[in-house]
Amino acid sequence: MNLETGVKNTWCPRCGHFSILAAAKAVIQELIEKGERPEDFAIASGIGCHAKIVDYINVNSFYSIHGRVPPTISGMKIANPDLTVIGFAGDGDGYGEGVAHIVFAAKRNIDITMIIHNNRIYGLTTGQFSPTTPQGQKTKSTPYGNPEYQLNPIKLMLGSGATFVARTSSFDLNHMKEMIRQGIAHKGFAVIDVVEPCISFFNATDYIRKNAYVMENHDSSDINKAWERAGEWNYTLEGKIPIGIFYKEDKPTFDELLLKGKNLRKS
Amino acid sequence: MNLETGVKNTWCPRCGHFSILAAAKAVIQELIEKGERPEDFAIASGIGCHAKIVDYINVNSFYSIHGRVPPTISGMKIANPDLTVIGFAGDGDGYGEGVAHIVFAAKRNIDITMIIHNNRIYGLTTGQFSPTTPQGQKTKSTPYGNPEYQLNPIKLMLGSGATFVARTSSFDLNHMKEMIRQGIAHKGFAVIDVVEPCISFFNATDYIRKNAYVMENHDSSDINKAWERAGEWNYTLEGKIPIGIFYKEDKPTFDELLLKGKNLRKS
Amino acid sequence: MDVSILVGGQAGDGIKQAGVIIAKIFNEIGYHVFIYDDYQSLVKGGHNFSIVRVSDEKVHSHNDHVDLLVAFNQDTIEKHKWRTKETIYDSDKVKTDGTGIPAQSWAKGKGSALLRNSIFIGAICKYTGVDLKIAESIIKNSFHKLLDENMEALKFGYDSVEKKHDFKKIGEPREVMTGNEAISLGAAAAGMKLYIAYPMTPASSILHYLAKYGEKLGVVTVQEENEIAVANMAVGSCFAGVRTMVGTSGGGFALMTETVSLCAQSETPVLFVVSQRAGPSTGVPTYTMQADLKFVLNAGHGDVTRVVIAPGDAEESYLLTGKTMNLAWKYQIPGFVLVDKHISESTFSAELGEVKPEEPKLWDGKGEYGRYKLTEDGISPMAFPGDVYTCKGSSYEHDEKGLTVEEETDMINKMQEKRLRKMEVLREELKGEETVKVYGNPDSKVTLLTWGSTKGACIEAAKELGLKVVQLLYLEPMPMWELEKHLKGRVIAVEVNATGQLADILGIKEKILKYDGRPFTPEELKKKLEEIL
Amino acid sequence: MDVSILVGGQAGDGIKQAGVIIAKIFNEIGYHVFIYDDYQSLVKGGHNFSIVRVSDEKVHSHNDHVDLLVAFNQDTIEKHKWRTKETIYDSDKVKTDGTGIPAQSWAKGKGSALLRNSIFIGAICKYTGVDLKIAESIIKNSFHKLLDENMEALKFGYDSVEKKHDFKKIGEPREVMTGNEAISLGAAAAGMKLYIAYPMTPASSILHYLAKYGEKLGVVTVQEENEIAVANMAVGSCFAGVRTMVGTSGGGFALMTETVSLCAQSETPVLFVVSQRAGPSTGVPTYTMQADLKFVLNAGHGDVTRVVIAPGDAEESYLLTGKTMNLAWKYQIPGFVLVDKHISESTFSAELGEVKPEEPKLWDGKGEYGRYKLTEDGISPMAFPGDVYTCKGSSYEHDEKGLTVEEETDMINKMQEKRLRKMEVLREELKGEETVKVYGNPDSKVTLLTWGSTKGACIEAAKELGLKVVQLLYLEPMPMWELEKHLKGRVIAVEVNATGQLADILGIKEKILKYDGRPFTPEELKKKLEEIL
Ligand SMILES: Cc1ncc(C[n+]2csc(CCOP(=O)(O)OP(=O)(O)O)c2C)c(N)n1
Ligand SMILES: Cc1ncc(C[n+]2csc(CCOP(=O)(O)OP(=O)(O)O)c2C)c(N)n1
Ligand code: SF4
Ligand code: SF4
Ligand SMILES: [Mg+2]
Ligand SMILES: [Mg+2]
Repeated sequence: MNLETGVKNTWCPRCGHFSILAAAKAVIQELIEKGERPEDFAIASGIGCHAKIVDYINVNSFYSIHGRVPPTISGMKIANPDLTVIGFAGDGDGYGEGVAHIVFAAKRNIDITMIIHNNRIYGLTTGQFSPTTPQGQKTKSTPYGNPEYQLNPIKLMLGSGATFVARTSSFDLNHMKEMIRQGIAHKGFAVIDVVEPCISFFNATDYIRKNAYVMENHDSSDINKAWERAGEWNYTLEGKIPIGIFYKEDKPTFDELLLKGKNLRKS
Repeated sequence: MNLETGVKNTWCPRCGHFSILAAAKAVIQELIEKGERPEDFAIASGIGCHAKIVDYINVNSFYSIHGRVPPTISGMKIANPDLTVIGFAGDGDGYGEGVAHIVFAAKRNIDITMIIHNNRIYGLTTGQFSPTTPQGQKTKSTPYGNPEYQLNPIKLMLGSGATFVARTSSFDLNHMKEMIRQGIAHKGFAVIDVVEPCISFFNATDYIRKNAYVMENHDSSDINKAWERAGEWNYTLEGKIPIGIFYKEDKPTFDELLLKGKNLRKS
Repeated sequence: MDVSILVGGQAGDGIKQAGVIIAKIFNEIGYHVFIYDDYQSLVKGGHNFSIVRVSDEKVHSHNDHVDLLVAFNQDTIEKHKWRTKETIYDSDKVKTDGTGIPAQSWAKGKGSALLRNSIFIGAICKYTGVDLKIAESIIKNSFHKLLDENMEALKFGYDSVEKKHDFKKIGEPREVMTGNEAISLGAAAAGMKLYIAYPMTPASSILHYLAKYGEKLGVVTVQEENEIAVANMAVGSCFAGVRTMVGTSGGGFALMTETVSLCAQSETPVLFVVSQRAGPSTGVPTYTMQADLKFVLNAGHGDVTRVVIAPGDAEESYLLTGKTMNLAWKYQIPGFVLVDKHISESTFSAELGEVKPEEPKLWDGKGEYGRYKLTEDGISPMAFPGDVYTCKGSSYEHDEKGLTVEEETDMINKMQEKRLRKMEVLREELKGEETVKVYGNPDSKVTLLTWGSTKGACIEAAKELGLKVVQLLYLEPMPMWELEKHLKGRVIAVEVNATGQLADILGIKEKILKYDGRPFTPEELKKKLEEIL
Repeated sequence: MDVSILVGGQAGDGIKQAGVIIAKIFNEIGYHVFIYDDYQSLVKGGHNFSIVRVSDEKVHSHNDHVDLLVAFNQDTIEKHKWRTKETIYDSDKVKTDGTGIPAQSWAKGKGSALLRNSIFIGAICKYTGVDLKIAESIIKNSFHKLLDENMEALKFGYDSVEKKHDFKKIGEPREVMTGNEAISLGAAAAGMKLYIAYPMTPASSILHYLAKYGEKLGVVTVQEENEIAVANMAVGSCFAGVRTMVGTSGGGFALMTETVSLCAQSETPVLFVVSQRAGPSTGVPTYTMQADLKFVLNAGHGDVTRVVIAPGDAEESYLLTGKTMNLAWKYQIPGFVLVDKHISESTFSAELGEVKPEEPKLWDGKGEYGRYKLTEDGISPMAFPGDVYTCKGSSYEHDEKGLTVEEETDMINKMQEKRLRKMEVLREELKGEETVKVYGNPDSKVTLLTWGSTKGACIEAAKELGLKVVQLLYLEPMPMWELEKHLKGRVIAVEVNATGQLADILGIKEKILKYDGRPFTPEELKKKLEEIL
C-alpha cells in the first residue's frame, strides 16, 4: 500500500509536523497490513501548517476549515461507523478557534481520534501566540510579551470528560506511534497532544528534547491521579514534561448510543 | 436606589431564575449602599429565559446574543476597567453555544463575574437537552432519552484555569448571595454555577432542595482537592450536591496585564 | 363556506394544541384548514392565540375577522373582541357577552385545568354541528393522559352550548401538517438519513418532529453544541455519502456561513433550512419576517454556487424540499430551503406530491478516483470513503485529485470555471421546470409579486380585486426567463420586511411591506392595495 | 521615469523586506513607489517575489515587464526571465546571463545567509546610480542585528556591479506604507483606542502593526480565541464608549455576521475591516480577490443598516477608514472597510490627508437616559456606562429605554423605521461628499468602472487607451446619484472575481474579470480591453 501522494512537502526543515506525519503514516500502514481496508480510513485536518498533512497521506481525507475537525470527522463517523476516522489539528486550530468542538467531542465520547500538533504558536499565519503559548512570550501579535496565561489542554480535556487523554513528543517517534496506535484502538474519544517545536516561530526543540520523559507507575484509570499528573507541567518552558497516557476509561460511545447498530451510509 | 424597571416578569411561576434575580439584585443593592457608583455597574445576558434578567434590573445592561456574554462583558471591562461587570448566562448559553468564550475568559483570568443559570435544559426554546442534561433524560429533542453524557462544568472550569469556581443552589438565597458577593469581590475571573430547576421542562426542584449541602472543611486553595470535590457530584439526579467555593486563587488579571493602568474610556 | 375560529389564552393553556385538534376535526369531514399561531418568547403566561380557518376551498392564510372567538381568559376578549361576532368563553374567568361555560371550575374538579381544551372543543362541535364522535377519536389519538376525563369534558362542553351551524361531511380527509413537518417529510422522501440542528425558533419543530418520528422515517437526528458544529458535521456526513439536512433561523444561519462557502469550494451538498423570524438580531423571535433573503442569497465569501428555493405552503414545502435535496446532490452544491415562521409553524391541509431520491452522477470505478475530475458539465462523479481510498475533499483550491493548488493559475481558473459551469447546466435544467407560479386574472394590468409566506394573502386579495399574482419559487438561480414573461405592466412586490429585499434585487419600485412581525392577512393586503390602485 | 525591479527567492530569504528597503531608497530621493508581494501559504521554501515599481508619477500597480530582475535562486530565473531585460543574480546558486555576484558564499562567510539582501540592495544602488549612504541609513533603521556586517554587505554588493542608470533626487520623501498600515493609522487618527482580531491573512498585519506601535498611537490590541469573540468583544467595548476596530478576511468575517446584525439592532458602531483573499473557502489564501463584495453588503439577518467603503490605495485607506469610523459613530451603525490582499499587503507612496475623531450626538444629561430615544433623524443621543446607569442596549426589538418589546406592534414599526431613517439622513449627507472619483478622458465613450484594488490598473490602462474611469468609493449607501451622472455610454466593469459582483448589482452587462488570485496589471488589462474595444 503506497501512502504517498507525490505532493511536495512545504514545511520548514526540522518542523515537528514531519515526525507526526511519519508516525501517523506508519500506524496507518501497520493497520492496513494487519488487514484494515484502506478504503475505511478517513482523515481530516483544519487550517494551519499542520493541516497540510492530508495532502501528504494518500487516504480519503477532507481538508476542512480552521478549527472544525471534530464535527467534520464526527459527521463521517455517524454517517458510516465502519470508518476509522482520525483528525489532525493545530494548537490554534484545535484549542483556539475550534475549542468548543473538542470539548463536546470529548463530552460525548464519540469514537474519533484527535491528534493535536501542539507547537504552541500559530505557524502558518507567521507566529502569533496560540492558546498554549506561555505567558510572557514575545510573538508577532504580542511583541512585548503575551499577556495571557497559557492553557493546559490535558486539564481541559480531563475537565471535558475525555476517555483517552495522552501526551507525546515529536522527538520520540516510537512513543508517538504507540500513542496514536492506542488512541485509534480506543473505543471512544481519544486526544493525543503532541508537544513539538515550530522551528520558525517558537523553537522549543532543545527544551522539549531535554525534558520529555515517559511516565511510569501512573495509574491511568484514576481520574484524580490523571489530574494531578497533568498539573506536573503547565506548558511553560520550565521543568520536566511527562508523556504517556494520563487517563483512559471505557464506556459506550456516542455513535453506538445514537445509531444503535445502524450504518446510515449502508442503509 | 431603585433597581426595578417596571417590566412585567414573564418567567413561569417558581422558575429558578426568580431566586437568582433576587440574589443578584440584593448584592448589587448592597454594593451601591456601601458606596459603589450605580453608574459603574454593567451587566449583560445572552439569550434564553435567564437572559430576561437584564430587563428586570435597572442598571446599565446589554442584552446580547446567544452564548456571547463573556466577550461582551470582557469588552466592557477592557474599555473601562472601573466598571463592575457581571454576566448572566444559561447552561445552554454559557456551556453550549458559547463554551469557547467561558473557557478563554477563565484561561485569561479577566476580571469579570459569570453567573450561570444552570437548569440543565434549554428553557426558552421549550425543552431540548442542554450540555448539563443528564444522559438518558427524555427531552423535546431526545424523546427516547439523551444519548450524550452530561458535562461537569465545575471540572471544565477548573480545567480551563479559572481562579474562582463556585457552585450554589437557587433554593439557598443566602448562600447564593454570598457566592455572588465573593465572585464580584474576586479580582479575576469568577464563575458561579447556580443549580436550579426549570419548572416547565426539567423540574428537579425536589432533588436539588433535598441534596444541596454546603461544603465544609474544603481547602479551596488546593487545585487537586478542588478537582476531587468536583467529582463528588456529576450532574446526575443522584447523590448529594456540594455547594460552595471549589477553588480560589489570586493572580494578576488579564485586564491589568493588558492595560497596565490605562483606562481607554477615559483616555 | 369559510369560517374562522380564534382560540385564545395564556402560554401553557394548550391553545396551540386546541387549534390543531379543531383543524383536524374539520379536516376529517373534508374541509381545507389553515392555522395561524401567535405566541411570545415565554413559556407560561403572556397571550397566545390560534386562528383556525376552515373552508371548502384551498386556504393558506387567516383573516382579521373571525366568526367565533373562544376565550380562555379575559385578555383574549380585550384583545380580540373586535374581530368577532360570536363568543364562547370560560365563565369562571371571563366577563363578556355570548355563551359562557364554567370550564375552569369543572376542569379543576376533574383534576386538571388542561381539560378546558376538551370542553371548548366539545362546545365547538355542538356549535358547528359536527358529530362529537369525530372529536373523540381525534383526541384519543392525540392525548395520552386523563383519557376518560377528556371524554367527559368533551361531552360537558358539547352539552353547554346551542347548535348554530350545520357542517356536513363534504369530502375525504387530507393530510394536516405544518410547514416544518412538510419539510421534514419531503427531505426524508428524498433520501435524507441524518438531520442535524441546534434548537432555534422557528426551525426547532423540525428537530422535534424528526427526533420523534425519525425511527419510522429512517432518519437519525443529532443536536450539536452550536450551529458551526451543525454545519460542519453535515459536511462530514455528506462527504461520507449520507444525505444530510440542517435547520436553523437567521442568527444561527449566520454562524454557518463560513461553511456555506466551504460547501461551494469542496462541492459538498449540504441542505440548509433557514426559517426566518423578525430581526435584525434577536428581534421579535417568535414572529415572522422575510428579511434574510439577501443574506441567504449572498452568504459565504467568494463566488459561491448554490440553489435556493422558497415554498409558500406545506405542499410546496414537501415537494420543493425534496427537489432541492436532489438538485444539491446532482450539482454538488449547497441547497437552501428558505421559509419563515408563517410557513414553518402554520398548519395547512396538504395533498403531498411525489418525491424520491435521485441518484447523482457516480464514479464508474475505472482508473484512480479523483474527487474533482474536470468534466464538460462541471459535475465530477462522486464516490465515498468506504468505497474508495483516494477521495480527497478540500477547502483549498485544488487539482482534480483534491490536492492543494496555489501557484498553478491555470488550474485555479479551471476549477473556478468548473464550479460556475455547473450553475449554467442547472439553469438550463430549470428552464424545463416550474420555477414560478401564476394565479388570478391573467389579463390584469397589475401583477402582485409574491415569494414564500405572502402567497396565501396575495392570492386571496388578488382574487377579490381581479389581479394577477406571480409567485417566485426559485430564488437562485433566479428564473429571469420566466419573470420576464410574467412581470409585465404594473408590478407590486408584497413582502414581509422593511426594505423590500426581493423588489430591490429585481429593481421593482412599487412595493407593499409589513415589518411588525405579523403576516399579512388577505383583508389587510386588500385594503392597502385599494389605497394605491 | 518608470522603472520596475523584481526581487525573487524562497520564503525565508527576506524577499519582502528587501522590496520595502528598495522602495524606501527611491522614496528618499522623491520617487513614487509601489510594491506587489507574491508568496504562498508556507514559511520556508516555495517561491516569493516582490516587484518594486519606481516612478516620477503616482503609481498604484505593478507591470508584467520589469527592468531589472534580482534573483536569489534559479527558480526566480525560470519563472521570471521572460519579464526582464537585465538580471543581477547570486552566482553561487544561479546560472544565467547578466551580472552575477557570489552572494551566498560571501554572506555565509560573514555568518548569515540573510546578508544577501544587503548585498543585492547595494548592487541595486550602484546599478541605478543612487548614493549608497541612503541605503545605509535606511538599513540602520530597519535591521537590528549584524549591523556592521550589513554595512559591509551593502558595500560588497555596490562594488560588484556596474553603474547603468543615474537616478537623481527629484523631490522630498513621502510616507511609504502598506494599505493595512494606512488603515491602522486612519482608524487611530479617528479615535480608535482598541483593535481586536484573530489572525488571518491578509488582515493579520494590522494586528502586528498595532501591537507593535499601539503604545505610541494610544491603541491597545487584543487577540481573541476566535472571530465570534472578536466581534462581540468589540460590541462590548463600543457599548462602553470606546472606538473599536476589528479586522479579518472573508472566512473569519463569516463568523462575525451574526454580530453584524446585532450591531444594527443594538445600534453599536463596530468598525469591521474585511480584507478579501481568493476564495471560496480557504481557496488560495495568500492571493487576492474581490469576491466578498456581495457577502459584506448583505451580511447579517434582518434589514441591516451599514456603511461600506472601498479604498483603492493607501491614501484612500487612511482617509476613508477615518471617515467610516466617524460615520459609524455618528449614525450608530456598523462600518465596513472592504479591501483585498492587493491593497492590504501592497506598499504605496502616500501623502496622508487629515482625519480626526468627530463627536457623535451625545446625551444632554436631561431627564432619565434612554438608549433608543425616537428622534426625527433616527439618531438617539449616546451615553455610556460609567456616566449613566440606565444605558440598556439590546439585541431584541425594544422600546426607547432598550426594554424588550414583543406585543406592541406600533413600537416595533417605529424602531424599524427609526433605523432606516438614519440611513436616509446618511444618504443625504453623502450627497455632499466625494463618493466616486473620475479619472482619465472625460469625453471617452467608454467608461471603466473600478472599485478597490483594480483602481491602479484601470487608471493606467485607461490613460493609454484614452478612456474614462469611474471609481466607486462608497458601496453602501450606493451613491446612485453620482453613478447615474457618470456611468453613461458603454460601461465596462473591471473586477477581480469570477462572477462580476459589482456589475451584477448595478446591472452592468460588460465586464472584464480575473479570478486566478492575481491582480490585474495595466498591461494585461490594456490587452483585454483592446480585444473588445
Ligand atoms: C476562520 C479562520 N480564521 C483564521 C484563519 C487564519 N489561520 C490559518 S491557520 C491559523 C493558525 C494556525 O495555527 P495552528 O493551528 O497552531 O497550526 P500551525 O500552523 O501552528 O501548525 C490561522 C489563525 C483561518 N484560516 N480561518
Ligand atoms: C445563535 C442562536 N442559536 C440558537 C438560538 C435559540 N435559543 C434561544 S435561547 C436558547 C437556549 C436557552 O437555554 P439556556 O441558555 O439554558 O437558557 P434557559 O432558557 O434555560 O434559561 C436557544 C437555543 C439563538 N437565539 N441564537
Ligand atoms: S512555520 Fe513552524 S509549524 Fe509551520 S512549517 Fe515552519 S516550523 Fe513548521
Ligand atoms: S421555561 Fe423553565 S427556565 Fe423558562 S421561565 Fe419557565 S421554568 Fe424558567
Ligand atoms: Mg500551532
Ligand atoms: Mg437552561
